[in-house]
Amino acid sequence: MRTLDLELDVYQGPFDLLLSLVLKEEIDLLEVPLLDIILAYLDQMEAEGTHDYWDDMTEFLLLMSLLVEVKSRLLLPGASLELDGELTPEEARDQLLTRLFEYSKFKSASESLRHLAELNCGAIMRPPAGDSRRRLPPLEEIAGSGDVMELRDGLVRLLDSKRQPDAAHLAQIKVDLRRQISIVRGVLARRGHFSFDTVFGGEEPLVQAVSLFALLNLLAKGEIRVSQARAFGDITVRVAQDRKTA
Amino acid sequence: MENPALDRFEESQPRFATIKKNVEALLFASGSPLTVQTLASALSGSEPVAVATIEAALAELELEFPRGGDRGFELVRLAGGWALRTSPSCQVAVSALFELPDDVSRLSPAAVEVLAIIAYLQPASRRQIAEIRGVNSDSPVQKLLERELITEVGRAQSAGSAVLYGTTPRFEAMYGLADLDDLPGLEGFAVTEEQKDDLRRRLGLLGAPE
Amino acid sequence: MENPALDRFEESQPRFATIKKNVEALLFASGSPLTVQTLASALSGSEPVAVATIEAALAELELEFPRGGDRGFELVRLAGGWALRTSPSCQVAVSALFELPDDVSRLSPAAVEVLAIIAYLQPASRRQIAEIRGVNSDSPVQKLLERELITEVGRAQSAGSAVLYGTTPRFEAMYGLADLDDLPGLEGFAVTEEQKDDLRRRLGLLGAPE
Repeated sequence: MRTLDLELDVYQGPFDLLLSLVLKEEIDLLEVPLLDIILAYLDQMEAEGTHDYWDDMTEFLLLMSLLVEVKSRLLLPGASLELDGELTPEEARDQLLTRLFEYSKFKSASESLRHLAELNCGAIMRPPAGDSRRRLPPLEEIAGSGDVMELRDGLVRLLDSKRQPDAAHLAQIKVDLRRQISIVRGVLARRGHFSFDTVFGGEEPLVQAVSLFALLNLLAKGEIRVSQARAFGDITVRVAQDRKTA
Repeated sequence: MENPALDRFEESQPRFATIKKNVEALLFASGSPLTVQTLASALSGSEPVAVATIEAALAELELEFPRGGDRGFELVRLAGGWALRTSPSCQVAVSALFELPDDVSRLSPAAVEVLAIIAYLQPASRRQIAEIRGVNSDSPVQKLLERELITEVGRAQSAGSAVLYGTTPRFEAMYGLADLDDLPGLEGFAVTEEQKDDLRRRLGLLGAPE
Repeated sequence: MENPALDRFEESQPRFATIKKNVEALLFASGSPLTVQTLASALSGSEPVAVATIEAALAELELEFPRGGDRGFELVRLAGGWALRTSPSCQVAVSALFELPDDVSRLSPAAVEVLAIIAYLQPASRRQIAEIRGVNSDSPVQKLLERELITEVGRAQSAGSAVLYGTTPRFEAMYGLADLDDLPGLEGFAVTEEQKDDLRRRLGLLGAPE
């Protein structure tokens, strides 16, 4: 059934994957079965079974949701597709492209670095003659050369950064897909079925997106069935029939 | 003493030959690249040796041991200094007896990507790197730190004061760069307008040509 | 094919040049004498290289880098093998090079940070330093040890008995301090033992008092 045979572990990240798909493989986005990519990625992660891998997934999920968005605009021209987030679809698309162009530049630069290194890696220098080791500058030469305020400022800066919670990581929201999967399983174990909006409707958009991927994962495993009465409507999630009887 | 200038010239010739010989010996004896200043101060005994003289000696030696020449070793500008090193064309024989310390093949493609980003943007934070690559890059950054190809060069002024990274002289040596200006220009790697349009079209962002 | 011997000779010329180049590279790279056998086996890939060929290459190299010649280094038979070494006439310059003070350049920002932590909080372990800085700090610690600005002052009592570091008299001289109490106060913190513990607590290195 799967038409796309992707060796995902060779890709260095989502942009690498996207570049290869769209540029090198010459695939038109309309023809890329996104679900296959996502499922292949999920299978891959399952096989790896590592913790870090889930962390790295956040960006992949974001990228894929952007792609889904872009693609659905193509498939449903004229459909109103306001995203919950602060970005308009056009802005999201432009941002994606800008990042893709930027990434591609460094990707080529790294290939050229690799080539440079190959030209140079075969050469070695002699070990330093004898057992001579450079000596330290005499004490007189360095006496008073350091600025003690530099030391003080260094520590004060560290104290400051300890006091204010580091905000740097907040911009990169991390959502644990496994956690969402276990939430879905937990709710199903208790109730047998649930409404996506009821359980996840109040969450952040990103958490909602990851919950959606959790559904896809469980769907792929045959654990659940989902139904959606109308496009963009609520999703009903049920335990798969054969599981229930088993 | 009829022509003191000529006298001094003739006297200076053996002196230049001696300096050149000594520069050669120093480059041979040192295990790492030497700057012109270091060479000059090592050779300045009772009488100072001018940097220009060292440079003239290096220019002659560069002709005798050219990069990619017929000798088993070559003189190269590396990491802000000068070094004698084995010719890369002798790699097979050299690796039979000695360990090549900077086996680039051991760097993952991810690590080289991160290294390229840091080399061109330095100083750069982990956050910046992750943004460009679209994926968390802590593990390749750690690898590069361990191999001393990058180092901390400061902290961002902004809140959180993220650590900023830059490349090391070891990086320059590994990639055979005289200095950072030796890196091929980043503009050269930019996606062309044509490729951009192609990309846009493939992503369905441009209508099909009417 | 009138003279097959000549043919073979001409064909063998580039091969001999390559072998000689590689012998030169190996002698250059080695810090100790190499025997003819070692050279021959290092150069024998798919095709074995005869000891006689190696000896012929060495004989030519001996003419190019003769003992007591005009070059900065010379080829000598030493301890049953062959070695390139600096010319004894360059001894003064070579020993001057290694007498030159090692790197008087400024400390890196990372090293300054580590030094500040050790100076104010000593004794401190690598682990504690890494925790405060939020990043592995082995490389700056190593640099500071090499510069003799910090030194091991003991071992932690706790499990793992980590090495603890403190500053040296050289550190005090470099920063013009009469003693450690001379360190400037930190926003209201002086450096008494009590205040130091308070600092450690703020930095998360000590549990809160019960």
